[in-house]
Parts: sequence; structure tokens; C-alpha cells
Amino acid sequence: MAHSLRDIGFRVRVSADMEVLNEVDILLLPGVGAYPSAMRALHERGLVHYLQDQAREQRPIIGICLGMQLLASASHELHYTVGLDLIPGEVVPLTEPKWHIGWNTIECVQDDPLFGPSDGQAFYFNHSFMYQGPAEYQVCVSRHPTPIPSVIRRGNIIGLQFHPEKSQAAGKALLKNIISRLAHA
Amino acid sequence: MSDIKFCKRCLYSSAHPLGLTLDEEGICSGCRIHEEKDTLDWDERWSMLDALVKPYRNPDGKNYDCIVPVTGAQDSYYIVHLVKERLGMNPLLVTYNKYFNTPLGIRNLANLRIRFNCDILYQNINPISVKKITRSTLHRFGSIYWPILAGQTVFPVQTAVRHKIPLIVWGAHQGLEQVGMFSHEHEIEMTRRYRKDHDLMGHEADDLLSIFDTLKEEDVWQYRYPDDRDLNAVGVRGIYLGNYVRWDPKAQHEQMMREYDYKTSAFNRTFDCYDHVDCFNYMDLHDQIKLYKHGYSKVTDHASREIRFGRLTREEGLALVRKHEQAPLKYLDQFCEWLGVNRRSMQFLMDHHRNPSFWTKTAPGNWDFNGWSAQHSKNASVDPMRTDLPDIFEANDYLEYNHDSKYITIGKGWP
Amino acid sequence: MLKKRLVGVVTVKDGWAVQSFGYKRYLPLGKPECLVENLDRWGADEILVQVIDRSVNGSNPDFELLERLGRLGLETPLIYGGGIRSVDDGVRAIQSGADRLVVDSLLHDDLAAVRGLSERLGAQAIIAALPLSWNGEHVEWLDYRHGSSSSISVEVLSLAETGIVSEILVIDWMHEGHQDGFEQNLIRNFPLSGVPLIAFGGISNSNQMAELLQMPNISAIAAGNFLSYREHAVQKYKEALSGMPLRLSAYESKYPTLTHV
Amino acid sequence: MKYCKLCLQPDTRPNALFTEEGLCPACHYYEQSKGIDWQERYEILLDLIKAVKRTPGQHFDCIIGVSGGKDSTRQALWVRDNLGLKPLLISLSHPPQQVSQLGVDNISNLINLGFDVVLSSPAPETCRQLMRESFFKFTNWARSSELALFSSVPQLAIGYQIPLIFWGENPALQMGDLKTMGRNGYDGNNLRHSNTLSSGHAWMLETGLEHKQILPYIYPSGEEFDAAKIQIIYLGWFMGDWSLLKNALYACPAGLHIRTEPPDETGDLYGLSNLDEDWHNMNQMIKYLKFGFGKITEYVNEELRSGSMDRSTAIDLVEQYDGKCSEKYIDGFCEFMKITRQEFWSHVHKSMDHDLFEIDASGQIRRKFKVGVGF
Repeated sequence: MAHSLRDIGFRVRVSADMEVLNEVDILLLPGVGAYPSAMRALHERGLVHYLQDQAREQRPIIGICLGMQLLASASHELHYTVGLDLIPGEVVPLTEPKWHIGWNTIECVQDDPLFGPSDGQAFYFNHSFMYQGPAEYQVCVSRHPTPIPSVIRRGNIIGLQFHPEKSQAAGKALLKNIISRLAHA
Repeated sequence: MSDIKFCKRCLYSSAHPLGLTLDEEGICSGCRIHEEKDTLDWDERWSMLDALVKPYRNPDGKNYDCIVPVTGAQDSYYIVHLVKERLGMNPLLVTYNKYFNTPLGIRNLANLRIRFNCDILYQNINPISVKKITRSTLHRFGSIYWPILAGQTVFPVQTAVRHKIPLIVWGAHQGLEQVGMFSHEHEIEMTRRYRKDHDLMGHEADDLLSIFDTLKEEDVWQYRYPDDRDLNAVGVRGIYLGNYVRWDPKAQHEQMMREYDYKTSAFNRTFDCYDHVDCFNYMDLHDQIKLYKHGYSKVTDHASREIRFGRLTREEGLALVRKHEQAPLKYLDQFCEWLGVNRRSMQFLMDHHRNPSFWTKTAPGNWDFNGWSAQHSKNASVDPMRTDLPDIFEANDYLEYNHDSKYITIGKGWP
Repeated sequence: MLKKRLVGVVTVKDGWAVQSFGYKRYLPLGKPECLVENLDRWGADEILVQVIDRSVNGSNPDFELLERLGRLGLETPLIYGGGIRSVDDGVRAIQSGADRLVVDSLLHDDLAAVRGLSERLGAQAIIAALPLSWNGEHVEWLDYRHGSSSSISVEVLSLAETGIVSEILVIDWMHEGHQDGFEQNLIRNFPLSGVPLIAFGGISNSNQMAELLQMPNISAIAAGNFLSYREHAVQKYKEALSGMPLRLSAYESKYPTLTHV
Repeated sequence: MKYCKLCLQPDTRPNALFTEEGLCPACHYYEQSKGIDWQERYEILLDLIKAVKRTPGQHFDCIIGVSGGKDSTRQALWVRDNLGLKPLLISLSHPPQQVSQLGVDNISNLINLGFDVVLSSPAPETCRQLMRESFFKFTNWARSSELALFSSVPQLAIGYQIPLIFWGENPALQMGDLKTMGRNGYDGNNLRHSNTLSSGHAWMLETGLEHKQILPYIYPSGEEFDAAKIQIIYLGWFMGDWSLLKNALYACPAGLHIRTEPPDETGDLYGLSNLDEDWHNMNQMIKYLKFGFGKITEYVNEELRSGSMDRSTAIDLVEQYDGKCSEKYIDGFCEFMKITRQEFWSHVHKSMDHDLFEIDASGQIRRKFKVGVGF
């Protein structure tokens, strides 16, 4: 992730230290693994309240894959776990099929200059849980075959269900577009 | 690397820098692929080549049919002979100026142009950048040849894109010939991956740039491989004649000597008089660095090839390797003067790249060699005093070709 | 809609990327990182790096290789296989830069570890590799370390059925590396129907790829040797497969030399 | 035959009309140049090159056609070191049998001065056939070589996607060839209308050569120029001290090698011109026999205009050396052409202006006119 952001011309800090995080323009929350352990890790580092405070101050936050799911109110992965609750909605398992693995196109269901240029492009997904929440927060969906929210947004809080850093040219272009727009907004 | 394993047939070992596999019988991949030279139906393969190039012929004569990269040595005559005279195609020749040109190489290239009556483009990259890159690759990977390998493998491809001539015709594929990376039947074609991986030792032009070095984009940009999009738009494709013709450099050069007056020269550091006569360094300084870095040198390549062709026994091959491998350099001063370094500094740079698996420092300035040929002795009985070694290559001229031992930037080469 | 995938395979032995033929003959190709970087630039849909001598030698995953691959800044999902003996090995491989894991020996040796990996990393990250052959009547499963074949164990099948692994890599090991070699009966007669399969081994031509891609239980096809023979092999296959549910081919352009093609 | 009032140029050349005052085009241009504000022209050039933008990954700004001689050495250095542009030099190289040691040494010198150079060299045997055809058809063996020279530069400019081409002097101004006059004094896109280029390559095909054999001789079409946005600019228009002598004075200290042969062998006063092969000197002899003036006239004309030589000294030099050519150049030419010396001379005699020259009983050519006076 850091490599890919540097490649497109941004400076990157990888840190859980709030003093470092205070200095950056955009907070980016990646994530692999399971929901409960990820939330536990955030709690242990005191980052849950930090992120919630930052969101109230309108600082841009981008969550990627599991990082997106953490933005939601709660998740049913393994057991019910409360999330960061920055975007109302819950994370529920995919049913049929059970996984969403591979390249899928995203479809903008709202006009959003951050994602309009990527409408119709394919990105790499690799997940078995999905966000379920109010339509007003769903910016893009992907069909598998039923619609899965692939981009969610509430103000400056953005969640990407796919991996832009593993999505070659399309991912790079998307990251570059949303980060430059958020940073210069 | 003390546990290197040797092929039972040729002189190669598992430490070969291109990679080498040994099968359950202890025969290397290179020898196994070489066997195909005697089992494939080469007439049929020639027809395949004919069919392959057919769509690239321009019956209206509005453009060249293909690009053929050439030098003043190394298979160039034979490749042009096959392309122009046997396939009847109209090639544009391209050559990258390596600047270490011998008078003989200048002469051979001029004679090639006359004999085969071909148009040619020479690329001359400004020597200021070339020297900067050479300094950088010399200190970083112990290579004085990176710009040459990079230039020779990229100028033809750039020209293909610029002039919209999609087909590039190369001679043999080194990876196939030496270590059997591919079967002839795979019909391997030119790729950017192979160039970077093997020709460029894993470093493309942009990989040379470092914030700690003085090298800048303006110095290296001409060595960049063309864009994938451009290559695809033009449909650029590089094929290797060795997949369709039973490639035998010795026999081919001898035919070219007879029929087209190709000239050859003896070397101190190998017995093959036919390859690399266009360069003062390839069989000299560059070859010594190869021995430092990899524990073997070009003479091992030549001997292994001749063993596979059955013209040398393994014992004779090894004896020839030992005879030539440590021969002194003849043209080091010219290189030092060209680059502006003194001999002591040059030796320091070279020593820095000696591979500790093959060289042990016993005292300042003193090194013990434990390279491939030294390790062979454990399992091969060779009489080191043997003098009756076969003399199967014929030198009919000298690198200097009646001139000085000086690098020629651009030369006349005729008469 | 979700696309099917063309997976580029890099097989590694003695530290070298190799061409592998029928699990017994090998030809050297080059540095694994050069092949992987190249597949990334070509736009393969996923890259599988399988290090085939780790489990044979009883060693752990090739973390050094993963570190080197990590430095490339790949923009393509990376699947790693080779030497994964435990949950810890797998977790460390993911931390070293792999996005997904493929396990083979572990399916013979330690199914509990496979379940553990799935719990820690999520099933979407776990692929089961099954080297199979077709004896004319049914599918046989090879333990490549001993060269012996048997039918696929009920336990392994249940891993897939219960969603402990997300996909199965079906390897036609006998025809691996052979032109047009893949035995389609391995897919047609695979004992489970609802599990996504990745077909690999001797898939060299686009007609065969098209037939495989039309099978409902195929989620991806994989190619190794055949991607090394010519420039833009990934893109060319994709172009020959137009109309199939694949992502389109793409060509990188950083410094164009043509302005009006 | 009438001479220019100022210099020793006779009015024998087609397309070169003298003014009513009796000045040749070059002197007329020279007179007019006296009032030129060269600083202003320099600023015009700076404005022109401001428009040069490099695309990503392109580090050349312009192309210069070079032979390695005095003019091109001076231009290359000036463009790089004064204008601050990075040029790609393109050189059309003669066949090995023709190129001189000086020629390869001078190109080597440019390369070693740090320039990037692409050398284009057409197939030697085809070259020979075309030279032979040119010699017998136009009594100018260089017709085909000039086509290749002029064509190689835009061909490569289009291939390399470098639209800006610099040439040296504008023939419309210096030679009075008005068909090549562009939109202004420095625009060279009308070069295609010059005598050499407008005659095209059809005559080459008539010799039986195939199209594929004459690719280096084909000047790109107007459409190809437009598609690649090619712009040719004459640097001579911007360089107030452009002359044979001045250019050599700039180039020699930069390492230019010049001829060692004396003027009675070369027909060249200081041995500064036609360095990359020998047969252009021979061509000057033929030009002399056709039009009554050769290279020496060009040298003294420059000095007469600038006032650095008096007319009688000039006449002496012209009488002594103009039209001279060493036998060895002619021998070399005949050998390459595979013609006898008799064939050579009989053809030269045919195209000689018999009003100007006659052949005496011993077979020697004699000048009938008096230099500076005419008849």
C-alpha cells in the first residue's frame, strides 16, 4: 500500500502514533484478517477514539477492504463486534456465493467526482463479508450477482471494499484522484 | 556456493549465472536442449520460419521487411546472409556503437554492408552519458558492458517502433544455446523480461537511477525499452533464427570466411577466434571481470559449446580452459584512458567484485583462485602439461587490422 | 459482474524460476522477481508463486523471496505456495506480502493447520492445490513428495465444501508444460460441483482456455511456462479470448514514443 | 558571360538572376544584410525555441543534419551551448568506399564532443548504381546522395517524433534559389521545392531499381510533415557571420580536421570544404567546366564582399586554382563507378560549356574567357 502511494507521488507515514497521525493530510486504514482482532488492535492502540474524534473534525479517512468494514457500526464476522461507527450500517456475511474474489467492475449509483472517473472499471476484490446500510452512504456497487456496496462515503469518510493498491492502472488512477481531491478540498 | 555441481557432459556448473538445471543423470539443461540439434527436422523448421515471416514481407516495397541488429562480429554475417539471401527479405540493419571498436570490427561491418548491400542505422549515444553509466555500473555491479548490452538490445526495438517495422530478426537465443532455458520447439521470442533478467543483470535503465549517484534521467533515457502500448501498436516481434536453423557458430563463421571474407583474430583468453573480434574489451577486460564475478570465463562457454558439438572431448575442453583462463590482459590501458581511471583504481574496483566463493585473498594484492576449473580437478583427471591440444579455429587477421590498438569511434573500414 | 481470471504462475526451484514439465523435468528461466514483475506489468489477474522444493526439503516458506517481491510494489494480487507447514508460516507469508496462500502438502499432513489458517486469515485467502490425474474413469490425487496417487480424501473435499478454503487449484501434473495438454475431465468429473476451481497444467492455447472458461465451476485458468515464450503473452491470450468473461488486456504506457498511432 | 560587379560570380547559373545594378544574388543579399538587426533576429529565434516542449521521456529538443564538417560542427555547438537545446544529430554517411578518413574523424569528433548522433548509411551497391545514373543523367554524381542527405533528416525526425529541424543556410537567400523561399527568411518547409528534391525519385525507379531499394532517398510527403508537425528552420538566417571561413574558424578549435592537400589538388583554397569524401571536389571541377566558376570563386567572393581581399588577388587565385582536381580523386571515382577514365572524360566533355572552354590538340581543356572580365 505504502509503495503504491509513493509510486503515484504521495508521501506516506506508517504509524499508530497519534503525534505522527496528526501531521498527515489523510488517514488511511488498510486491513487484512478478521474483524474482531482488527478492532481489538485499534482499541489497544487507543485509535478507536482517536479516529472518531478525527472524523468529527472532518479529517479525511479512507478505509480499504477490512478497513472499510471497520468504519461501519458493527460486524457479524465470527461474532458481533462493534465497529468505529463512522458510517451507519453493519457488516454481514456474503451468502450465495460465499466469497467475492477477483476482478469486478464498480458502478456509481451516486454522482461523485471522486469516483465518477472510475465508473465501469474493474478492481480486485477479496472478501467474504459486506457492508449493509442506508443507500445514502452507498456511492458505488458491484454485482455478484446481487449488488454489493463497493464504495461507501459519508462526507470525508470513505470506504473501499476492493483493493485499489492491487488493481493495477485502474487502482492507481482511483487512488490518485481521490487523494488529490480530498487533500486539496 | 562450495557445493556447486557440474554437468557430466560439458563444463558448466549449477553456479551458471543464467541458471542451469541438472537432471537425474547429471546432464545439464543446456546439453539436453543441445541434443535437439540432432533430432529435429531442420528442413521442416525452415518452412516454419518461411511461413512465420511471410506476413511481414512488404510486396509494395514501401517499408523494410524487418530489422536485423548487427555488429562487426558474432553471427552478424550469417544472420544477414539468411535474411537477405535465403529468405529474400529487405532488412534495415541497425548497430549500436559500443565505442570499444577494433579496426577489424570496423572493417568487418563495412565489408558486411558492401557484400550484402544493405541500408544501416548506427546509434551513437553521447559518450559523456555512456561513461557516466559505465562508472556507475562498474562500481555497482562490476560491469563495464551494461551500456553495450542495453544499447544492443534496445536500439533495434526502438527503431522497430519508430520506423514501424514490426519484425526484428535475431540470431541465436543465448539462454537457449548456453543453458537450455527453452526448447527450440518453444519458438521463444524476444521479451523485455529476458532482456532485463539476463542481458541487463536485473537492472533496466531507470533502475540505475539513485538519489545517491550522479546519474540522471538524461543519461539513461535512451536505454529505455519502448512502451508496451507502442510495441503493441506497431506489433513488434523479435524472432530467433536459432529456433529454425541448426545453429553452429563455428561452421557458420567458417562459411562466412569463405564466402564473404569475414575476418577473424586470435585471442589470449580463449581459443575461439571468430566471436567478439569487434571489441577490444569483450574478450579481454570484460572477460577477466567475468572470471572475478562468476568463477569462470568465456573460454568455458566456448569449450562447453565445442564439447556439445563433439569437436572437443571434455578433457580437451577443460585443458583449453586452464590454458586460457588466466591469460594477461592486452588492452587494459586503453580502457583506463577512455574512462579516465588509473590502473590501480581500476584494480580496486575489479577486486571489489571478486566473488568470495571463487577467490580468496591471501595477502594484499594476492588472490587464490578456486573457480570452476579449479573445482573440476576433484573429479576430472587432466594433464595440465598437455601440449597437443586441438587447434580447431582459424585466425586470418588481427584485431588491429594493420592499424593501432586504439578504440575507433567511427571508422572507414575500407579497403 | 465478477470476471474470471487468468493467473500467471511462476514456479521456483533452487532459487530459480523454472519451466516445469510433468513434475519431473525442469529448465531454468531466470530470477523469480523478474518474472513476477513482468506479469504484474502485463496485467495478469493474479500471480501465483509456487516454490516447489520447500516442502520436499522440509524447509519453511521462502520469506526472503517474499521480501524481495514485496520491494517490487506489485499492483497485482500475489498468491504464494511452498513450505507452509503451520498457521504461523502462513500468517508470516501474508505479512511478508502475499495476498493469498495455496497449500498442497499441508492437505496431506495437517488439516487442522489449514482450518487454523482459514480462521486467522479468512477463507478467501486460502486455496487448496490438488495435483490430479485422470485414469479414464475417475480423478486421482498425487502426493508429489512420494509420487503416489490415490483418490481425493473425504476430509479434503469437506474442507472445500464447508468453506474452509475458497478455491481449489486443479493441477494436471502429468501434462504440466505440455502444449495443449490439460485434461478437461479433471474439471468435468471433479467430485464437488459448487466449489470454484482454478485449472492449471498444460493450458497453452486459447481454444482450450475458452472451453474451460465456459465451465461454470471454473473461476480462473492458470498458465506458467507458456507465458515465457513471447512478449505480452498475457495480453495476447486475453485478446484471443475476447467475449469470455475476462478483464480486458491492457498495455502500460509511461513514455510513449509514438504520438499518432 | 557577365561577372558580378562586386565579386567574381558569373551569371551562368540557372535561376540566379543578377540585379539591375549588376549584383549577383549573394552580393545582393550581402548588401541587404548590412542593415539587419542581428540581435533582433537572435531574439526571434529565442522566441521560436521557447515553444519547444519536451514530452515525458523525450530529451531531445531538435534535430540537426550534420556531415561533421565546419558548418555542421559550428551549428551543433551553437545550438547546444548557446541556445541551450539538446540536439540529436543526424548524419548521412557515405559508403565505405567513398567516405574519407577526415569524414569519419570529424563525425567521431562530434560524438566525442558529447553529441548524440544517428548515422544513416544507404546500401553501398545501390548507392553506386544511383551515383552512376546521376553522373550520366545529370553529370552530377551527387544528385542521389543529396536526395538521401535531405531525406534522412526528416525521415528520422518523424520517426523520433522531434518536430524541429535546423538546417544551415537558406538556398533561397544565399544562392538565389527563390523556389525554396518559405513564409519568411528562416522557414525551411519549402525545401521540398528545391531543384534536387522536386525532381523526385521517379528517375531512380526508371533505372530498374525497386522501390524497396531506394527507401533512404525518399523525401517524406507534405502530409507526413504535417502529421508530425515538422518545422525546418535555417540557422544561417540568424547568424550574421555565417561564411565558409567563419564557420571553419569556429569549428577548427573544436577539433575539426581539415584537408592537408594543397589547393592545386583540391580546388579548395584552404581545404575547408567537402571533407567527408573526395568527389565533391571533383564535382566542383565539373561545375567549373559547366558554369565557369568553382569552389575558389566562392572563397574569394566572400572575401571580396567583406573587403578583406582585393579584386586582382582574387582573380589571380581563381585563375590559378579554380576547377583544379587531383587525378587521384578522379581515379578513385572511376574505380568505384566501374568506368574508365576515358568514359569519364568523354561524358564531362559533353556537358562542358563549349562557349567557355575548348579542348586543344593535346586533349587539354583550355579556358576561353578571362576571369573577372568574361567575354
